[in-house]
Amino acid sequence: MHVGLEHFLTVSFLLFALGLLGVIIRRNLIVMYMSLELMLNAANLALVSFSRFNDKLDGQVLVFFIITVAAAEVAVGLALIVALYRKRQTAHVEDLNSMKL
Amino acid sequence: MKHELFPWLILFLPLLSATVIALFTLRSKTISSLISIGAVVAGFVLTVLFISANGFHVNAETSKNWLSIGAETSKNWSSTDGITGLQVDFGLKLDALSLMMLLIVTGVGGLIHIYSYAYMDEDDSKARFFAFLSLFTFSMLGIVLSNNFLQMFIFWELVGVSSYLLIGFWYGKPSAGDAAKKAFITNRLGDFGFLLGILTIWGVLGSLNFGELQSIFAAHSATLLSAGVITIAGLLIFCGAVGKSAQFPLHVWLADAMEGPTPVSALIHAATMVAAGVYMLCRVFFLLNADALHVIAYIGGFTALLAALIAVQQNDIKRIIAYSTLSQLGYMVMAVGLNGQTAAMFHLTTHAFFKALLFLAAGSVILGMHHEQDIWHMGNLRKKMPITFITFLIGALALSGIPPFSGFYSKDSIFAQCLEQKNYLLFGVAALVAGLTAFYTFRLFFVVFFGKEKSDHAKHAHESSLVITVPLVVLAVFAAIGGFIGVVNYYGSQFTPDHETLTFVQQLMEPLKTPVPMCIGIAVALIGIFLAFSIYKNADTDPLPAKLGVLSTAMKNRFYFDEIYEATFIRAHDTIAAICGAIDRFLLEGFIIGIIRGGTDLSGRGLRLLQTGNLQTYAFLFVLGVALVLYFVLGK
Amino acid sequence: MASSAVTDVLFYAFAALTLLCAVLVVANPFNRNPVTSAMFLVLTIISMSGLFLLLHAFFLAAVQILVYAGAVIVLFLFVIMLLDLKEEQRRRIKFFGAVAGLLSVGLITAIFFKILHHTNLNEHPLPTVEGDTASLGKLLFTQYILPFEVVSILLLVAMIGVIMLSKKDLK
Amino acid sequence: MSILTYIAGWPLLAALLLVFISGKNRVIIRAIAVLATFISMVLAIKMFCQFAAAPVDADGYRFVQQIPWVESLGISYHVGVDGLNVGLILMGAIVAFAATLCSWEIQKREKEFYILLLVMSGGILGAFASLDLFFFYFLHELALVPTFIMIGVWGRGEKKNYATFQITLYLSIGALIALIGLIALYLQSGADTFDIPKIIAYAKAKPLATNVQNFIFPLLLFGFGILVSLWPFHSWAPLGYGVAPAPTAMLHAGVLKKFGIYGLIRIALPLMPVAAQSWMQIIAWLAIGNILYVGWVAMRQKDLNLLIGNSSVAHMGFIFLGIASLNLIGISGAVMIMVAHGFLAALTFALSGYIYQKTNTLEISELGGLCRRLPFIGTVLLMAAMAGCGLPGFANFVGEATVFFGAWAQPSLHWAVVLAVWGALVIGAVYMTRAIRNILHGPLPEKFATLPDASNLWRKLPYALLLVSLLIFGFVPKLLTEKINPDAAKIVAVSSPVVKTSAVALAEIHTPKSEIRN
Amino acid sequence: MNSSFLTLEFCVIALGIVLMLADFFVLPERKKYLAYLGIAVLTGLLAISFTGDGICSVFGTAFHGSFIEDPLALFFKRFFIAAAILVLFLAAEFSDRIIAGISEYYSLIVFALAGMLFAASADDFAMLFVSIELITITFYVLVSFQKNRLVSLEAAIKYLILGALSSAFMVFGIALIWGTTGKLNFGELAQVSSQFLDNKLFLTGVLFVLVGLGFKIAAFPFQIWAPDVYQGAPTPTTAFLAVGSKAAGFVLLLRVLFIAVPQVTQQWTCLLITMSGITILYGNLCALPQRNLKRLMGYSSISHAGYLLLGIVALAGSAGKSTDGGAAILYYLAGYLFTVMAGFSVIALVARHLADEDISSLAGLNQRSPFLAATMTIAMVSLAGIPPLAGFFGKFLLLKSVIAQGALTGHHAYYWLAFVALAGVVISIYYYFGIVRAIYWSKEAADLSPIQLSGGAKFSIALSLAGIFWLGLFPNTMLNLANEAAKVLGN
Repeated sequence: MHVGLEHFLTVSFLLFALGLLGVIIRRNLIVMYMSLELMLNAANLALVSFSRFNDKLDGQVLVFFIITVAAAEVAVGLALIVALYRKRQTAHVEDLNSMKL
Repeated sequence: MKHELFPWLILFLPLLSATVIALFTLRSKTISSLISIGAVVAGFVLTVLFISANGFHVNAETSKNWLSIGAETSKNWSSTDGITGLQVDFGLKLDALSLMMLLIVTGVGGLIHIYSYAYMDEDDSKARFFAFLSLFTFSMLGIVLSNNFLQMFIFWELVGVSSYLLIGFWYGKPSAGDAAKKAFITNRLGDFGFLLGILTIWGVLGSLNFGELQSIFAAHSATLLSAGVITIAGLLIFCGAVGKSAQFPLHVWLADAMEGPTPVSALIHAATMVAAGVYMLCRVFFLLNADALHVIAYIGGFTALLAALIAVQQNDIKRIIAYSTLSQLGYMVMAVGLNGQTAAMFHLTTHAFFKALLFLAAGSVILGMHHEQDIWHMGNLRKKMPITFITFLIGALALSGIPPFSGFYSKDSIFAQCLEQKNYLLFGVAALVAGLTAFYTFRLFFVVFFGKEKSDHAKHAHESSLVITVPLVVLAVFAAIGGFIGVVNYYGSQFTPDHETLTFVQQLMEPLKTPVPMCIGIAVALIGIFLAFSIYKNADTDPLPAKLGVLSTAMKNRFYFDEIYEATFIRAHDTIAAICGAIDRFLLEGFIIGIIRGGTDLSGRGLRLLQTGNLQTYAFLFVLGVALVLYFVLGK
Repeated sequence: MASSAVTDVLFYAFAALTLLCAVLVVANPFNRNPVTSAMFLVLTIISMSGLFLLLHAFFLAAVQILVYAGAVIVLFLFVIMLLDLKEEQRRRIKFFGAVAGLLSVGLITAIFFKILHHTNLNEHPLPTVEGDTASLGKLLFTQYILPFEVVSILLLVAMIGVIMLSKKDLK
Repeated sequence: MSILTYIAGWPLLAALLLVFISGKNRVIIRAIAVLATFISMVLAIKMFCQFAAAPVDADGYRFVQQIPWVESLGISYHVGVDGLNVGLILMGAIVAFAATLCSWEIQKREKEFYILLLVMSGGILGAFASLDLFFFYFLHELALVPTFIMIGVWGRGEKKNYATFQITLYLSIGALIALIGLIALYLQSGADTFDIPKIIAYAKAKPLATNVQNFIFPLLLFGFGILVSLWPFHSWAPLGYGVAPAPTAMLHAGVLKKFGIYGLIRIALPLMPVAAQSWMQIIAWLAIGNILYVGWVAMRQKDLNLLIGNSSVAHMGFIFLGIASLNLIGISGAVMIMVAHGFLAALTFALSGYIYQKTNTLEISELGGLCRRLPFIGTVLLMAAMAGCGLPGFANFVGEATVFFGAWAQPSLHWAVVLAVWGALVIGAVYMTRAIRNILHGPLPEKFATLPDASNLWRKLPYALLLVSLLIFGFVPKLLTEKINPDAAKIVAVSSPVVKTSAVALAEIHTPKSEIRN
Repeated sequence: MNSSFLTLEFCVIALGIVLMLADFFVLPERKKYLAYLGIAVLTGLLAISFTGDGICSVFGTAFHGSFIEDPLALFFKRFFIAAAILVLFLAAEFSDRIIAGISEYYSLIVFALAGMLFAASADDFAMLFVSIELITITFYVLVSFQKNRLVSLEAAIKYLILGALSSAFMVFGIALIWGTTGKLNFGELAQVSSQFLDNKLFLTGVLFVLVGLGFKIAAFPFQIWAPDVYQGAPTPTTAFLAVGSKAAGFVLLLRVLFIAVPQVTQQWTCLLITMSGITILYGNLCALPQRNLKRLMGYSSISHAGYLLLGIVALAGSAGKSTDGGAAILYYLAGYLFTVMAGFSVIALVARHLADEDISSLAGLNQRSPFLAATMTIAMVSLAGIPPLAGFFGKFLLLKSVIAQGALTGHHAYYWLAFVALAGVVISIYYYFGIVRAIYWSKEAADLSPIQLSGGAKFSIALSLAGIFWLGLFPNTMLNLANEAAKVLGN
């Protein structure tokens, strides 16, 4: 079977789903964050493959933006996690419980 | 018609007096009472002047439009267009019926006013009393002069409320308050039927005016009088009379109403208010058909008997007279039911004289006895209160139907009417009641004025002042001669077109035309008096209860009507009210609102549980949301 | 595509590696230390850049390795080391949470595949586009200049934020 | 500027003025409030007197003023009176003045109280004068909100919070349902304007489709109905009035509550005649629910204010019965009762407020014999009670009797009239006389031996004013009916088919055997 | 390319940089006043946006269609600038509680504003993405700015994770949209989108974009973050989040739904109705038992997103024939801006020395500061939608637009939605009045010391109040502006 768009998309979907799963079941903020990165990467993969099969480069430009933004997001996010850790000595979601209901 | 303004003046003078007293002179007893007396006396004078100028048979109407909604529909009642308008006039109907009543109301009423001046002298609220009296007089005059149903209903209600005020005059006394309340509500029950009757008549004929209705009935008597709806309307209207004239089954208020000051009892419960029912029946007689009249006659007869029986075993001087009133009213209503409006009105008139007399005399006794009302605490008053004694005797004779006193003539005409209608059952009842009447009247008479003093008050009793005795004397004169001074003429000419005017002597001899009822009437009255004499001449206590046993207890307790009503009607209403109250409180207010409120609150609290504060849960819910939306839109 | 068989094999290899590593990032049955996750994330990223190469996105493949593997993951590791997250192992994935998560993710995945299955992807037989630096750069600095500039502000903001968050309080 | 703008404007202006006056100047604050409502009342009386002579505009309204407000939606400030609202405005202005006078006893936070009272007065007068759907609603809401606050802040008793909660939610729901109905009406009419005369004129030419009518009418009926405490949505009213400070209860029960009925008559009937026709029986049922059921509930009350509140709810039933009759007589009667009941409700709540102030209780069982110490208040209370049970001489009687006649002219409503008359004559009498018996009659408890009566003219004025108004319209109902009739006739002309009453009845007369059953 | 379109954006970015750099030159105790510099500049910009010839009155696109200047964009730009001005006032009041560096705080607010301005003009998915990320990332930092408070950090992390999650969805959605259609530009997409109505991949893409935007506006089922973040964030941030971020979400939502994929939106009316209804109920019901003021405002903000969705529903139902719904949204947002700013100003000022913002902290406020008490009351009454305030007219317009659809199409769903909105309003009256009650008649007022207000606070609150009354009493001007702006959404 010839590898086509749908194969790439399948990978992308699975990657997205795995990321999602990670966000839901992992309790460590950092791992959750990594899972989010997986999701973004899934989008990147989809864009790149669409770009290839649509024969247009715009998708790749978008990927470029996404990577940049993701990097910025990671920086801010990790800084936050560090700040939290300093305050609370934890990077665990269950310890984020001062606000509820 | 001369003096056109006079009837208006007669009507509104008492209102003016009431207003002036209420607004300005409440602080001055004397001025207030004089204003009030002046208004009613002026009314009497004006009435006399008016009658002497125009005679009794004016048959005139003056009216002003009072309320007008939509088109005039009464004129074209027979067309098939619906009723689209309501026209209510404020008008005065002047004919023999109303003018006679005017005379009675202002005349007897005037005497009662004068009597009250002295009777109420010690009361701090005398001014208020006279304001109420004036209001009452105004209302009563309004009923008498009304030319249409709604106006009559209006004054009907006003009479109800002014009697409420008067009965409850001594508001500090709980029993007075209760009695006033009872009178008002019972009257309202009757008015309920009355108003529905008015609505029914209006719904069918589109008019409220007596004159117009009468001419419609005259033109279409065959169809109209045989219609079921007219029977119903007649009976409903009769309900009004039942309430106001205290007929069975709404008779219960009258005796309690004796809680009011005695002049009030005299005014309301002898001369005027209770007479209003009978007057109204005569006024609208044209629309009562045979079926309705039948019911009316029997109700009247039954009331007469019932009240007489109760009166036999009462011990309160005013209550005895009150039940006697009831009984006499039963006579009148029965007479109306037997097509004898003339007889009814005749008896109404004479009754006004002698019953007012009896009440006022009783009032005089009560005053002499320092507000003691139980007859078994009195005794031997004839020497201490001679004028009262004589006038009371005249009243009692008139009430018992002893010739030549007025009561004899009027009662006789009712007997005659019974026989003329060949209603022997009611005749029998009437005769029995006549006997009972004589018996209880003289029971009262002997116990109060003969025998020995049964209390200290009785020993120190004294005759009342002139202001009190003069009205007694005047009324006594009329009670004595009322039967043959032409009253019956005026009524007769009103109700029976071919009525021939009788001369004085003819009037005097009138009962002889029908000797059977006359003889029976006199006989039973004498028997009654004799029985009373033999039993009560020197009795210290009432020997009857021992003889009558259970019956006596029943009589004493008014055949338990109050208790029956308490247990049925009032209980039922209270129960329904309790149920509604409970529904309102628990179901509507508590349960439903509680559920809505609690449900809202609970769902709020429940939903809030989603916000666990746990990031994991949030992420999960977020993804679940996405999944849901995806499924919702694309999953199908 | 000159040698489709080779690319096919390469695709399956890279795809399998990517997915396997991704699974190990998310749910490593042997070790739940974040460091392990981070290392597998690096692997995922690298194998993805292989996929990018297959798609002729050369520049992005390089960026992917440089930025992600080189910078982002290092950042992650750095933070992990900084925080000293040892007790992570002691906490277990909650059963209920895992099932619920699996269910909802499974639902989404199922819908994905259903959609993918139902969608007719009109394929271009001969893709010619090449994701080289020059053409990408040209596009970036002409048509997408505005987003590009906005991203620069974004980076500035992120920088301010990180500094603000990381610096010790003066007081 | 129309005189109506001034009538509604003075209180609002005064409210604004009060915002800038320090709360410490009690006398000035009171003076401003009294003066503003007084001017407004005088103007209302003037308007009422000049009504007949005033020029009439093309739609049949007088004292009209129109200023565009939001052109794109067709909203304009449009005020005017005809027979339907002239009495209401007069009544509202008088009650507002009386209520302001009765606020004398408010001790805490007077400034805020007067501001709210004035907003309430101005708002409701404006709502009655408004001929634009939007302003009609808008101004009513403006008047409604102060009610909640006043009950919440200055209310009394343990149930204050619950009552506030209930009245707020009920009235908000009612108002919002009505709002949805009004918006739907605006949209469905196709006239693209909120101007009531224009919509009506438009609907006359192009009536709303039957299904649309049947959809919107219940919205308005129940929306407005809740505002008027239509059974079974009434339970907010007695409770709310039970805890409300007297002036608030006076204004709300007297004036504000009439808004719903006014809306039904002014808007729902002429625009949706077909639906009104088909809802007639249901309205009658609900009206009987008000009259009988709530009457019975009133019999059970042990608190004077709750009793008055329930009685006030019961009275609404007569108005609904008048509406259900859908003929000139019934609707005229309904309008008449609206005015009469406004005075009456205000009067009774003013009295109960006075009694509460002096005795600190409204438990009927704790009161008694008050006539002795309070001859003036007692007399007025007695008269109010009598007016409450429909005694002739007071305006209420005229209205109720007219409604009975109107409903009787609809043969299908005979049953309802029978029950309503029972409610009016018997049940009303029972609870009113019971209350009088227990409050005014009987012995005076020791603790009330020094109760002060309304001592001076100022104190007596509000009661006297309201009582005199009741009596004037009771004695000379033509003052009102003459004004109401032509305009009620316009509404009836669209909303009521020809009634074949006497045709039916006479047919039965001509066939002697038949009977009429109610 | 007409770069004069970007005047506002350039100025705002420059302002942000200036504020940031000013940190080096201004004495620490004076830094507080930098806010007034920002306010002055922004006020100038706002004035220019109304008066400037050729700057804001020329409409068109730039940067290959990725940037559009039209009445809708202009309306929102003015809105955002106004919001930022009010937020800066609030931030100046709040400065003593931000220890991490107040000038950065100001500059980040201004940068977020820049992101919003870009969002208002975004006309393709790339711009949409970067502008929304600019806003979001700025907000991550803004939320965490009180980093000495745990709740602030915690809120930031929750916002961060969920925000990133929603971004991931949105990005994936964009990928799918672009992949299936090959278009990024909204206008171009609109021309082809009708061909893809049964392409589920495309629809999924649109849906995922919707998820991202739904997250921004806190609509059900993406509302879950709002209460925690509102509660934890510094009050000025919360206020900006409530108005600015939400409005940015709405402008993008409007553009995507009604300019890019109108046909799809039309198909999804039912979904939108459901979302709107549940959002209203959810927000209001959850707010009922809430005692923390800011958290309550969070729930309330969810419900207001639901009300705003009414307008979207109306727009979706009318298929571009009527833009009343759009105008209603714009009007409502304008009213919401003033109301929320007034409310948060009071909360910020009252809870200055308190650890949390419990409702009971309002006790006795009417004695401590009658002005603040009145302001809070008016704000709550307006939020509840009661005349004569802004909230009423806004709700009126929204309801009207929805009922109009019901009347036009005869679908009962619209009426049901109106009833749900009504139920929501009634519920909301209860808790808003709970706040009013706390102000005026709660018994336990621990602290009765008078609250001193600075001139700036007084001025900004007065401004908000004026706005509330202005929109409630004289809706004409704003309504015309909104109508004008909403015309863009019609066809």
